[in-house]
Amino acid sequence: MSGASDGAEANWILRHPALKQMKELQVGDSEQIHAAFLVYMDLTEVRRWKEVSCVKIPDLQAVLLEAQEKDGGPVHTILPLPVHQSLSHRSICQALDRGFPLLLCAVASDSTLVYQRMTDGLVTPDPPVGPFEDVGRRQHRKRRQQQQR
Amino acid sequence: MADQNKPEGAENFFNEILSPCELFAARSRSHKIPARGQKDFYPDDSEEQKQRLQQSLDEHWSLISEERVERLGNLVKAIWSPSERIVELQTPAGKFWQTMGFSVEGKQLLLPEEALYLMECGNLQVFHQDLPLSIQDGYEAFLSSDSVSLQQYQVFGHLKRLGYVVHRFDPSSEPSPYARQLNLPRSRDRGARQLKRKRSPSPTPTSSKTAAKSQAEEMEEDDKLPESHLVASAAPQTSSSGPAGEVQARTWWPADVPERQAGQRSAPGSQRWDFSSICFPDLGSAGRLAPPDASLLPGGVMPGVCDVAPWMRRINLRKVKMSVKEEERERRQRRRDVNKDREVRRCRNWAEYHELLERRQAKRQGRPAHLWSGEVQPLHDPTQPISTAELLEKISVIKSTNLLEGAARYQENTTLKDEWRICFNVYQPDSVADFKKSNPGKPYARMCVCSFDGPVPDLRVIKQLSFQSGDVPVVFAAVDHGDISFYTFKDFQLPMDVYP
Amino acid sequence: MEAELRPQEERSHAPVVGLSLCDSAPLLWRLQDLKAVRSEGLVGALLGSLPRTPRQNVRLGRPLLLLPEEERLLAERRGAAALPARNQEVAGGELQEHFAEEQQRSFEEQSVLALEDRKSALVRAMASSSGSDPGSDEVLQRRLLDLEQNFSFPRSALAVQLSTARAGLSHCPEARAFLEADWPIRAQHCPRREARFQVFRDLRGRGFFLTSAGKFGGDFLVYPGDPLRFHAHFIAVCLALDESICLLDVLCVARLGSNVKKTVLLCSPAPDGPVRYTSLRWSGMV
Amino acid sequence: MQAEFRPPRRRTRVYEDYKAPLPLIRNRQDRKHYRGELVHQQVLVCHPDHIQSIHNQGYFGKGVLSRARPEHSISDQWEKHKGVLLPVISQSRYEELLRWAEAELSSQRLDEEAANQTLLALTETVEEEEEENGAEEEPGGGACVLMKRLGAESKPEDRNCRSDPQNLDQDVEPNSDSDSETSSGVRVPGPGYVLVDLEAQDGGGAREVRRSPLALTEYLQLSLEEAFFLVYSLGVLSVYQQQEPLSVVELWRTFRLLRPDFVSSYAAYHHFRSRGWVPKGGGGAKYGVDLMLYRKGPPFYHASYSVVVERTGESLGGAALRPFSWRSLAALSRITASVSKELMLCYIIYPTDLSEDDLDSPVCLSRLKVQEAIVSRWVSSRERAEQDDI
Repeated sequence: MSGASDGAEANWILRHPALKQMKELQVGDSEQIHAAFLVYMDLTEVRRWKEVSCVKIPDLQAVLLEAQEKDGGPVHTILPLPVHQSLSHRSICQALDRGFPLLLCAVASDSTLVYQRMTDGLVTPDPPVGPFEDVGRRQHRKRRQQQQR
Repeated sequence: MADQNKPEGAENFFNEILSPCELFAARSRSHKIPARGQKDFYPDDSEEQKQRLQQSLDEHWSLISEERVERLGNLVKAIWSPSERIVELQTPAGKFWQTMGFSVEGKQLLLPEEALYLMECGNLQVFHQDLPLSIQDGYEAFLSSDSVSLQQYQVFGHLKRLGYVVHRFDPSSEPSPYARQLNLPRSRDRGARQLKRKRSPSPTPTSSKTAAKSQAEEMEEDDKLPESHLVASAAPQTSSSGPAGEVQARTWWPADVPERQAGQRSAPGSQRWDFSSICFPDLGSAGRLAPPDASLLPGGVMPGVCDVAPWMRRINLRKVKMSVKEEERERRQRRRDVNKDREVRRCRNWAEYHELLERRQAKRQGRPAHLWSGEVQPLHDPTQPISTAELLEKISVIKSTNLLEGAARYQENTTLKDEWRICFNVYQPDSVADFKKSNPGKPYARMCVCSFDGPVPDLRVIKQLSFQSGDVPVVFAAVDHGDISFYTFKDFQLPMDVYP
Repeated sequence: MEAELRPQEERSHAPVVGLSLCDSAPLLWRLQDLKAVRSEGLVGALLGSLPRTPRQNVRLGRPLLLLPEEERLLAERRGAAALPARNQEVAGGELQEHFAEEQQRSFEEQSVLALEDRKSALVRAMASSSGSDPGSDEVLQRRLLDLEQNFSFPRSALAVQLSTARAGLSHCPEARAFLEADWPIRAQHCPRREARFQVFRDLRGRGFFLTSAGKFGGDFLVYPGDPLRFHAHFIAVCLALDESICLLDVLCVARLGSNVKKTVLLCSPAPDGPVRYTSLRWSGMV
Repeated sequence: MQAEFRPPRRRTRVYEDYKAPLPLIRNRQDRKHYRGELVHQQVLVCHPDHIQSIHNQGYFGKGVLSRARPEHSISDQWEKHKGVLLPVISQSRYEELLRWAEAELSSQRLDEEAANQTLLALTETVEEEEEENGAEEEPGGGACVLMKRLGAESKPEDRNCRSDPQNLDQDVEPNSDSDSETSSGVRVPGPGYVLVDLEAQDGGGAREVRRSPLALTEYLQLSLEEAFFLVYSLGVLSVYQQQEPLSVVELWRTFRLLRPDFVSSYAAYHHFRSRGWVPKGGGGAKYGVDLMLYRKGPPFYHASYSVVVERTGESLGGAALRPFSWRSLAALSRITASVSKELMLCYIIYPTDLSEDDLDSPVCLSRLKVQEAIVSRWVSSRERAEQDDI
């Protein structure tokens, strides 16, 4: 195998312009930047979102992304965070204060991404589709499950 | 602000008392609960929604406002004794007696939570100073944090309403873990103990005083068991050894034994045998063993010198026969003189020698040096073919433990906070028909009642409570205001799963 | 959708709500108090067996347990008073005598009612069985007389009330005076409690109904109207703005929210401003 | 009280063969050793063969450009061109790649002319022979075939949840030495060949073979626990930091610095692996837990357990990694049950006499103990209605 010659310099992640831009923002530690980059790649390469770019905001030590799901669509802010980090409601609010809908993206250690939509204020959930199941039927279903056990 | 309230307040206070006419009418009221209708998703301020809300509210209030009205003949009369925190029946008990209550000296008694539940069910009328107690009186008088708390009663009531038999848990009435380990039958004098247990004013030992007491009881029992066991096993020997068997049976135990045992009792932690500290005599090295100290032996026994030589003769001392291959290898190893190796001779110390060996090993096998030359090397050498099962065995370096391991030690060394107490034994509803209070059998589960705002049990709590509970699951009932959620934390060992 | 917050000056017009402490939990017993509290949009939790069908858990009855936030809001808005615990020792035999008299009077009245009941039953029975028999009226009169002379109402048939609330104050005359005192707000020092209260008050002020949401991993379930008629829309999670939260916990409750079709709300009271709300919803991006 | 073992649920449809439980060498001649890079505190495996071996034997890691299996491709559309399968990309996409390459070159502070020249060289249509050479040289050729087959076999849920059509193949151009440097000594983005769909003026769909200006090959990212397991327990992986391979202890120390709770999380991971199960950390994030446990591997079985790792001292005290409240436990238990998994607490117990020095080497693992416990809801009643299910 090619071994040592196959070094880090050949790694396209390190040579990717987007990563360089992120580093130039000088916010976040290298882990957060890597997380942001993975999210960037997911949005551009896998999900084919448009106008993906990285931004920073004062007071928040993290690289944020900005993107549109479709050409000319509404702009989203994306906050990528390594999953074992903790966060505060204040940092979410700071990202939200940019005025765009926010996606929090948890980045697991193996690069798994979990997106979570966040909106300022109270957003009423969509009403359930179809009529509600009434209590009687639900009980019936439960009983049936119990019998099967 | 209060002035306007006065007349109104006075009136309102009386209006929850039913008139004789209302009482009479209540005899024929329905026992059905109206079904709840479909809920809406959005409020839209429509007349229709308002109407439906009003209807639901009316229904709700009519249900909530209903007072309990019972025929005097169907009510069991009882008296509350605040000093003993107990309720004594005055008229014959009803069907509930099969699963609740206990008798002492001919008196039929109910625990406060049982009495309160029966009051709520309309089975019992409790009097204090010749006046009937309202349900509110019952809650306020019977429930308190140092006996049965409101949350414990919520759990009790919840389970009772579902038909479970619920009894207070008392550690002293459970077989000790030692007895459980020996698989001994449950104590013979159960009935008597039952009474003792039930009479204690606050069997849910939330006060430290009772906790200490029950622990002492447990200890006492632990001490007794091994002792009675030893006597039992010694008995046949002595009786066969001569006509003076009875006398000899006593002399098996030197006079200082009771003292020794008393000392043992005072020292916590020595109540159980510590097998790891028992020394065995060395029988192998010497051909002859000196006679034991006569003072340690029972009277009438003549110790002699023990000659182990005949036994030694029976031990197989023949040389192990090796295969040709094995012999060859042995010879080769002896022949090869490491000291003649030039590289080895260049080594100035052991560290360098080891390094050299590492280097050679790595070179031979093409293994990367950075992994194989350090102080810590991989658990497995990938150049060595190995089956999956063997590999898993090899890398299983972290020991698995179980909840009972060492739990006895924690039990002795640390006492749990009051919030971690098993409160109730619970028996399944379908067992009610042949349920016997005197011999309830193994509970279906045991309840530990927790406040939702309080802590979640940590490993120590889980270990201690499961040790205490034995093979009966401990259920944590977390009370979140009106809601009760039940959780179990069960011991588990993930099975080994091997694929080729 | 719901009555607005009452202005402070109106507070004195609303009747005081009587709280009874049981094992330090605030319980409401009197129907009027339950209704008054509900009219304020406070739901509480019913704990007791329902008199009508006590052996089930689907619908429960009095007492009503208040959340600490409900208790505090109530005290702020309209005044609540603690009812004293029942006096353990009652002096004299007056009350006992009174009780015995009342029961005797009830017995007499009920026997009259019972007799009336039997009589009308008899009349009904006669009327239906022998429609136009000319002699029947006479027979009826005789039977009625017979019934009246021989009727005895057994003591065991007496219907008695097992009062839910401490009734009539007859056992505790001083309770009424106590009701007039202000119920002191119990100490709520812990910052978490404070955040919960600020959020509770704000959401209630917006017309929402709230109940405890422990089993959904949050602080409050938030309903757009009375929970009797509406499903909860939100699971409110209260936390201080700078409180550090584990990202996994956020993911967990958010995932649960999407499973039960409710929006998870992160709620943080700002030190000198409105409560900050953030809605968490499923992204649909898997 | 022992929790009952619930048999794992097999997936109804399985689209691949089971290769091996772990990336072990089957015979003495096969002296393969895998390589990972520590980049931004993450471990990446870059070589396509390594990626396939490590992922397909034990399901380690996740493709950085894929949802699970490393199968991302530069294009959804592939076409056979002179006997070689090549990805088809649009001209605009090609230009985007070109812009990146330009940015890359300019950041190397070349003078403009040199940069332009390099760029020009890149954009030229590839000569036929060169193209063929390229295809022959392609070291990942074997992998290419393999990848194609795997792509077709991948799970149906993956197919459903993504909007774009199923990948047919994978861009398998690795950066070999000779290609990554031009004669001028300037490092240019990796080669690879693409079929550019030219947006010709006349509307004709002409296609041209070009060098790919920036080869975005799929990398496999390993979690720290996975990487350490491959290094320490199996001895099959080396992790390089800036071209220097790390020893076992160096790696251990590095990971402990990166993640303060690494000892506990690794101990749990190692324990489950040593029992023959497949733990996946990334999947856990979806349910708010540390690990999901699979029998055999995600393609064959649904996850059986959601695992929360907790650390405790032998005297059973100490600060919790994740302080539970009844509230958070209720949410976890509810969500776990609703996806038909069981909630497992995995306590890592540290002996009292374990010092900070001891923790500085993975040898300390043998002194830890592990306690598993299953948390479940006890259902008090059949009739107990969930009053607010929806």
